[in-house]
Amino acid sequence: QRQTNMTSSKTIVLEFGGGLEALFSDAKSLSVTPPADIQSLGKLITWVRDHLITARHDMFVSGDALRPGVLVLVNDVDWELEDTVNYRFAGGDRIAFISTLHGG
Amino acid sequence: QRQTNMTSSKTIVLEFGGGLEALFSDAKSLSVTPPADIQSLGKLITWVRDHLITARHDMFVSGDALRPGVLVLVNDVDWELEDTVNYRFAGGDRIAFISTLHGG
Amino acid sequence: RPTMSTPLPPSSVERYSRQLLLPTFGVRAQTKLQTSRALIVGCGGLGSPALLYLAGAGVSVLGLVDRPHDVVDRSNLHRQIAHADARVGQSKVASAAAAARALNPHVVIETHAEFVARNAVELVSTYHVVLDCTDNVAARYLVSDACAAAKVPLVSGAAIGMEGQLTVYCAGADTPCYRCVFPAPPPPSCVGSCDAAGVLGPVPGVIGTMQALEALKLLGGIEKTTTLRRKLLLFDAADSAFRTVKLRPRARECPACGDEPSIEVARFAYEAFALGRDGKAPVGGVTVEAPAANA
Amino acid sequence: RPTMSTPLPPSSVERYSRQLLLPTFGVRAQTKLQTSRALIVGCGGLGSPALLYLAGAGVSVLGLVDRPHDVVDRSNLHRQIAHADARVGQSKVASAAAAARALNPHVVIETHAEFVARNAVELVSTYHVVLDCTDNVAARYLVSDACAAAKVPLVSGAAIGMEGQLTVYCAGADTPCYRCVFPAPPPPSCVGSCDAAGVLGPVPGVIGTMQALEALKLLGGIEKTTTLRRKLLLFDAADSAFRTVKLRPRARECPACGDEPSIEVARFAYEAFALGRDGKAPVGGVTVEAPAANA
Ligand SMILES: [Zn+2]
Ligand SMILES: [Zn+2]
Repeated sequence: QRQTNMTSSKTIVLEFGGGLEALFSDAKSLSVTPPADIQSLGKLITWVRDHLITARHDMFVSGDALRPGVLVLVNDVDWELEDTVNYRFAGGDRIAFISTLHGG
Repeated sequence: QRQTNMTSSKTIVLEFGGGLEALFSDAKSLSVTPPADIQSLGKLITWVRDHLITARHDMFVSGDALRPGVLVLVNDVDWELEDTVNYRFAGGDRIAFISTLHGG
Repeated sequence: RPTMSTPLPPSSVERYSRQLLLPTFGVRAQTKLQTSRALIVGCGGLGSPALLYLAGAGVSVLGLVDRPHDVVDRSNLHRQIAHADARVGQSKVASAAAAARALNPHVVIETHAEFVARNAVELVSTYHVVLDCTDNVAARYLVSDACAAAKVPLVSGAAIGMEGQLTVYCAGADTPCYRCVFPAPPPPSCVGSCDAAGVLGPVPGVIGTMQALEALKLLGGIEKTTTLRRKLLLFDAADSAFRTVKLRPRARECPACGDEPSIEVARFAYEAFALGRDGKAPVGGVTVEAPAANA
Repeated sequence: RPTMSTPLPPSSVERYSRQLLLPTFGVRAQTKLQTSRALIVGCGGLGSPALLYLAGAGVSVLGLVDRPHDVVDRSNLHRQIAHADARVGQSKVASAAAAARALNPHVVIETHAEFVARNAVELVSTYHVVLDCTDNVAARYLVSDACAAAKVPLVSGAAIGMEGQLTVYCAGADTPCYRCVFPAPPPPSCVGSCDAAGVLGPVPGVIGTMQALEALKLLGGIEKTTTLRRKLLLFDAADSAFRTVKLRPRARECPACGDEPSIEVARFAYEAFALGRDGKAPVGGVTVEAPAANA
């Protein structure tokens, strides 16, 4: 199911939590196929900002970077263990964006 | 990862819960490779009874059948949806035996 | 904040404001809660958090029942957080009622003396949801059969040792009852109890709190949520791990909830059945009553 | 049943018998609990079930702290089940202490007037585990920094709306602190609170109860269990779904828990930091104090 061709576009699943789903019409998960030149998580973030979000961009990014307080998970693993913005995703990957909660 | 050859032996994961893990040295999960003639869940149950359990067989079976109060799950799905004892397992399958709890 | 057109009285607006503010819940669900009746069978480890959160949320009527004459024991208190050291020896249902009233005096508490085969169907029929917080096999079949007969959704929780289980039965045409999933009771030698095997307090705590959550979703009819119908939640407290598995649909031939049910709850011998005998043919024609239990 | 050689007094044997019977817990863990000190920061939606289950289980000393002069509000009661309608307007810490004592009079309750940058490290240093049950960004960095400095394990819970999160920080050389995972605070415009966004009671209920479970595992040192070190539990109450994800290890360069920590907790300006300013260089040299919070 994982595609190995590194230059074709890949279908991945985006997941949202901690309130970020509000930016995506309350979708907790979205299947998307970014264009073939979007291969890394860094580029994926700007692509999501530019193509999937219509309002409250500040909830997702600060400029080109993810805003502080959002945890990124690659198949349920913290992206710090996966080279963060440099991670090259594969078809079938689940990339989650979870905002940290502070209430109690 | 799923093996398609129907006559070779297959490696599957057995999972135990609700107290049944006590029959398996407190292992909540065991990777096993039953012999090639064990292909169905019905035969798997008698094989587990005869080869993996050393005491308290009554906690697992009543004769050749599973004892009442044990739920069988094939990859997290109730075996009633998978033809119960007739289900032919594939390599990589997770077969769970969960005893129902009554306490509160 | 809800508008002035809400039918909620001002005192409710203050008390329930954090639910009213919640888009998923809001005035619509709160208004439904204000006319909702919930029955908790068993006021022990599961029932304690369940009754506190349901009372706090503002159900209209909270029914409480446990074994007749059961009292608060000191060994209950590590997990049965609705009770109190000063109420050891008092009636368990009365102690639970006191706890619910102390949190929210606006909830009407109905206490029942017993939950037995004779009165079970009649009792559950007057409620919109039932929570099975019992602790024994006979009671679990009785509660489920009664809910199947009365077609009342049942939120069923269980906990022992370091494990918990939770599902919703009898909630819709394709949702099974307890008997659909477990047609025959386990051999008595295979049944554990918290009194014999022990339990860590937060284990029924998590499951009982989740039972309140499921009940609130059912009663509030809140959109954009799903309940654990046809799903069983498995909780492994030793590893703080949860897992949800898919359950079979309702069995059309089920003797309790099927298309032609054959069980007459008031005449079924639940304790005999739990011991492996035929519940439909009690010895000597005498029906053995199944006590509701506390855990 | 424990043997007579146990150091537990007879009253404990009765009260804690269901934990003593539990093979996973038993006399060994109970004995450790009897000398254990746990601190709960925030006596609100998370702190309520956490303090009840820790008191019930029999920790030796339970420390409680919240915002100075914070009182029980009627809008707290739907989720803050340790409080009571009759205690609306009373000190929240005093009300929480009363609830813990009512369940288990043998637990020593220590209440603290405030949890601020000035006293945080000293305060947490005397405890074996700390539970973060606060409700705001500044308090979360303060609690974590104090636990990092004092090397005390931190069970961190959070809940809002229909979602909860839970992990264990500062528990061993490879376990991160809050700042390792979230080096910079979110923009204030992105931060929700239960008071503004609402919350359903059982959501902090489940997370707070799980915090007690994690604390009991840490304090009891019980074998054959794992805690949520380097794991984050995500709870979606709308679908009653749980998920556990893997977190990064401790960052050696972390200013709070790294090999050469640079943050001096008592002089760090937590409220300014939470607003996006430099916490190490408070305006005018005046340290702004971060209040502990209740949720
Ligand atoms: Zn049925
Ligand atoms: Zn750190």
